[in-house]
Amino acid sequence: MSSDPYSAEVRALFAAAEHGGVLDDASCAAVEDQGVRISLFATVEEGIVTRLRFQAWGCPHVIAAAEAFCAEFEGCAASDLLEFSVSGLMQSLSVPVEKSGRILVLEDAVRSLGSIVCGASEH
Amino acid sequence: MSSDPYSAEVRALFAAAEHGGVLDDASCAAVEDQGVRISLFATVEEGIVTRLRFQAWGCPHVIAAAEAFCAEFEGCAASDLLEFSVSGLMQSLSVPVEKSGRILVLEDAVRSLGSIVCGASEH
Amino acid sequence: MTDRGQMIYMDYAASTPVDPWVVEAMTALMTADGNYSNPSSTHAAGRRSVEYIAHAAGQLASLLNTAEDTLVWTSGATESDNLAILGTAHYRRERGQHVISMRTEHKAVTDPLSELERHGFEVTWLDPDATGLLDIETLRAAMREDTQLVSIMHVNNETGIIQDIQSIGALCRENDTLFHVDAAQSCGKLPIDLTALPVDLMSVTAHKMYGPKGIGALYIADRKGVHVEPLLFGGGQQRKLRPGTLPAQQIVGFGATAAIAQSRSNDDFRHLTALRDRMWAGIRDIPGVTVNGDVANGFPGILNVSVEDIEGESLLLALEPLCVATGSACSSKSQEPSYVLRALGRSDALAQSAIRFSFGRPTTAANVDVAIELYRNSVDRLRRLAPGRAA
Amino acid sequence: MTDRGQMIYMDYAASTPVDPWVVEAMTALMTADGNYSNPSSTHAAGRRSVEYIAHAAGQLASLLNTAEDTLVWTSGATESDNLAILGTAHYRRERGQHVISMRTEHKAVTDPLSELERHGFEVTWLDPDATGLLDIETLRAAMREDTQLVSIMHVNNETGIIQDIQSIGALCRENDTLFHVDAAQSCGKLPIDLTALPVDLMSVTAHKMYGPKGIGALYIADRKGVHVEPLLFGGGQQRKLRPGTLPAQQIVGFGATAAIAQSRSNDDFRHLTALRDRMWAGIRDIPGVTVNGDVANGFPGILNVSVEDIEGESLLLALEPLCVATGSACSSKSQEPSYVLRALGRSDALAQSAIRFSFGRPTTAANVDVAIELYRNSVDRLRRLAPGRAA
Ligand SMILES: Cc1ncc(COP(=O)(O)O)c(C=O)c1O
Ligand SMILES: Cc1ncc(COP(=O)(O)O)c(C=O)c1O
Repeated sequence: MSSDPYSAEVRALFAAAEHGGVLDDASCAAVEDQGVRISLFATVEEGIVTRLRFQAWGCPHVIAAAEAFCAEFEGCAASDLLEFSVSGLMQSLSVPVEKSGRILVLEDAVRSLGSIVCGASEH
Repeated sequence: MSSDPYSAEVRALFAAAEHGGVLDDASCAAVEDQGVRISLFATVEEGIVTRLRFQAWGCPHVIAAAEAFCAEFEGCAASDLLEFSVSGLMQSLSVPVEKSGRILVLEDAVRSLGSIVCGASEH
Repeated sequence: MTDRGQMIYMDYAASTPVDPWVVEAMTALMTADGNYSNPSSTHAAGRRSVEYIAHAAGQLASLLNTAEDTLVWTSGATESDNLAILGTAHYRRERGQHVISMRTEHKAVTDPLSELERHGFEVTWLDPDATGLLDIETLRAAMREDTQLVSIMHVNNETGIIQDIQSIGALCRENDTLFHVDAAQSCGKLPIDLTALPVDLMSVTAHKMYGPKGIGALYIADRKGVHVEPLLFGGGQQRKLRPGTLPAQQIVGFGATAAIAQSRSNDDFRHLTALRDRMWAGIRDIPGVTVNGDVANGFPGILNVSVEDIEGESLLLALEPLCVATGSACSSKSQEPSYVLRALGRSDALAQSAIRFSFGRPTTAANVDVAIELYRNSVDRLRRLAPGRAA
Repeated sequence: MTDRGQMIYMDYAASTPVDPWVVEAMTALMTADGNYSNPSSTHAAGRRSVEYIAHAAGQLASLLNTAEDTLVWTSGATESDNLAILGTAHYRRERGQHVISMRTEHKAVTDPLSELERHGFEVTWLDPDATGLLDIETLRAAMREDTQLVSIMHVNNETGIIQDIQSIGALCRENDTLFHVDAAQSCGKLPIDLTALPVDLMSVTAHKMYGPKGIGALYIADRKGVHVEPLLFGGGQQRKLRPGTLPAQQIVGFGATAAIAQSRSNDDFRHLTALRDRMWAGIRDIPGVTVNGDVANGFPGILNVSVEDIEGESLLLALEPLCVATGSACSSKSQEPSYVLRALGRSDALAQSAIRFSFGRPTTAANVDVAIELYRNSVDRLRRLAPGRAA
């Protein structure tokens, strides 16, 4: 039984946050809710998300989740963003229940990003 | 401040109790009160108390006081016994107030012994 | 007399030395390179304290065969008894305001019960038989619809008598009455299986079992209707049942104490039995000597004997450098004869001559032999010093 | 991060390591050749324990310039606060059922006061000024005929603000109102002269001043009308005010702690002032940084800073391996912003970014320099990671 509120994975993602930052000339979705602010930036080529970046204001779980999302979804199909659900991350990062509301803000941001990039590619 | 309920003097008197015992062919006074029993034995020659012995059932202060009395009054005038007061012993042995009633039993015994030996010598 | 070098300590029922391993575990939690952090802190150092405390809870829980979260840390058995009794009584006030206990309980139980009486509760004080044992039929007869709590100790601190808490608890369950057990004297010494026992609340303390003073615990069964209201209010520690910064070094000390007890209690029991039997064999032939309790069935760490026509305080002094108790340590400052022994039917005179020898891990057969000799000589000497009854 | 070797502990307001001399004094009272006897026992070993305890009482009494018999040993400041507040309130119920305190008090004071409210008492909760200080005129205006007790802490555990207990006490005396002071954070650190101060009840605890956890004391002035009713009932120890076997090793530890504090507190104060000033000089130019409290007049062991537009929990994690607190240790498990900082008028956002750096004897200037760098870098990094407000 560990009393550490952060798993080793959360600690690593938070500490590195390699995808933190902005992308110029990219699609961007921003959501603010539950005291959390998340902006996501994506470049898409031929239906594939080539680069992802995030900015986030929130607790370590929010930042770690945003980082985990970016790391995982670079290289995936843009349409996958529309289906994104945080439930996998909630588990793999052992997010405590009382924080689930905040993590759902990431889901909103990703889906909103998905609509933007998919909508854009439809044109 | 010492929390020892017994002074060094009480301890020494209680441990030795050299005058504990009985005297045959002697005057004897016995008193029982306050849950304490004291018997005193005296031999008197020409108005002088030559030997004193005690028996006592009681707390260490009672036994120490009886011993101190015997040690002090061997060699004194028999008439001194009639004036005996425990107040000196109460002080020198640091008897706690709640025990003063018990020590007064010794005073009764000594005075009673005094009347006996003085009455006897008057004959 | 006052030279400690010569002292022979035979008052383990009052308190015990702390096992050196326990001292080591405690020291490690105090010094600058240790884990002195406040367990309420969220940072890494605080979390480490939490883990140490959880480990200790596991050790005590294992000794008592219960789950860790049934244990609340307190400052000792006195506080545990108060929390159990006052805390339950108020919580279950609606259930009834009748409580049953015994006249032979420790002050840490009788005093909070008297406090309840002052607040309108009714307490039935049961008398034991001549050995100190509670007859289960006496308890059954006292049980009422409105009896909300029964508080009976496991091992009596003066006589060592062991109550049948299994049967008492079973009777309480029949009546939907909570059952509190003061196990200050038995924890770590007799087998206690809280998963099997019908006990709802149990008080334990470390300093009677080779642990530090000032740390205890209250077991609160995880069972519907079992709950206590807190006596202290504050930072919310321990699910608000008992707030205050958790004294990590004390708790870790108690945990280590429990772990050692678990592995040693069988050996301890054999050791104590041999000592108690040796002591009793060495003095039982003294005219007028009687046991307070029951040598055959009592806890062997305690041998309480009275002797006719001997003044207790003088006997105690004559026994020096033996450190033993008259009555219980807690009431021994008063000159009154023990209320526990009076409840066993002893006369004032016999009760006030009582000496409690209590043995421990460090006690040797040689210590016992010295005690036997001192006791025999002291009784002999004081008898010779005493005037005949008809003097 | 979880490697303790790297930790930099800056949470001395939550708890402190125990001074090695204190550990030594405690160890001597625990082991088999020590004085482990129950101080309630009348034999030589018990009397020796009593003497050790009396010596320790003398040490703490000397630190506070009071008489030994004004001190009651407890399990810590939480219990002392409860005993002071619940114990007096009930004793003085006839005098009036109005109590005055502040919103910035520790939970160990606010929670027993809330308990009083549940039992029909009325509590006036005063607000401080923006630095945390109580304006004496605010208190005067709240005073009533039926105000029986005022409870105001000495040094605030979150901000380090020092209340003017001399003036507050004087006002209480005018009104025949008792004055309780929670001095958990100031005892052994600021001069406290109980012979001169108009204080009736004072709570202290050892573990904030390099002593063991789980031992505290309550000062009860030897003055007409000052009395507490006990919360625990039992063996009659401590004039029945707080029964239970006296935890000799804990008490002796507290005594030694007090003696060391008395000789060191001036040096400590200078040391802490230098560290606090160095820390503040190193971070004060960060845009949006503000002090919670008052650097000029606060206790220098504590520096509490908020910073605009930073999420507190992420800041705390980014600061590792620095061990610091957000809000108070006691409430830091909840995610709510500190009620103390809210009472100072801080917004939720500012309050939740607050970090309490607290320094101690072992803290070095080099530790502070690392803390400065970590704080600057962390704020910088989290700001770069955050989206603009209008994003
Ligand atoms: C049976 C019993 N209950 C309670 C206590 C009180 O325990 P503590 O000293 O831990 O408060 C004791 C010992 O003093 C005891 O023997
Ligand atoms: C001001 C104040 N009062 C009371 C307490 C509680 O003290 P203890 O942990 O000794 O119960 C603390 C610390 O936790 C404190 O800082």
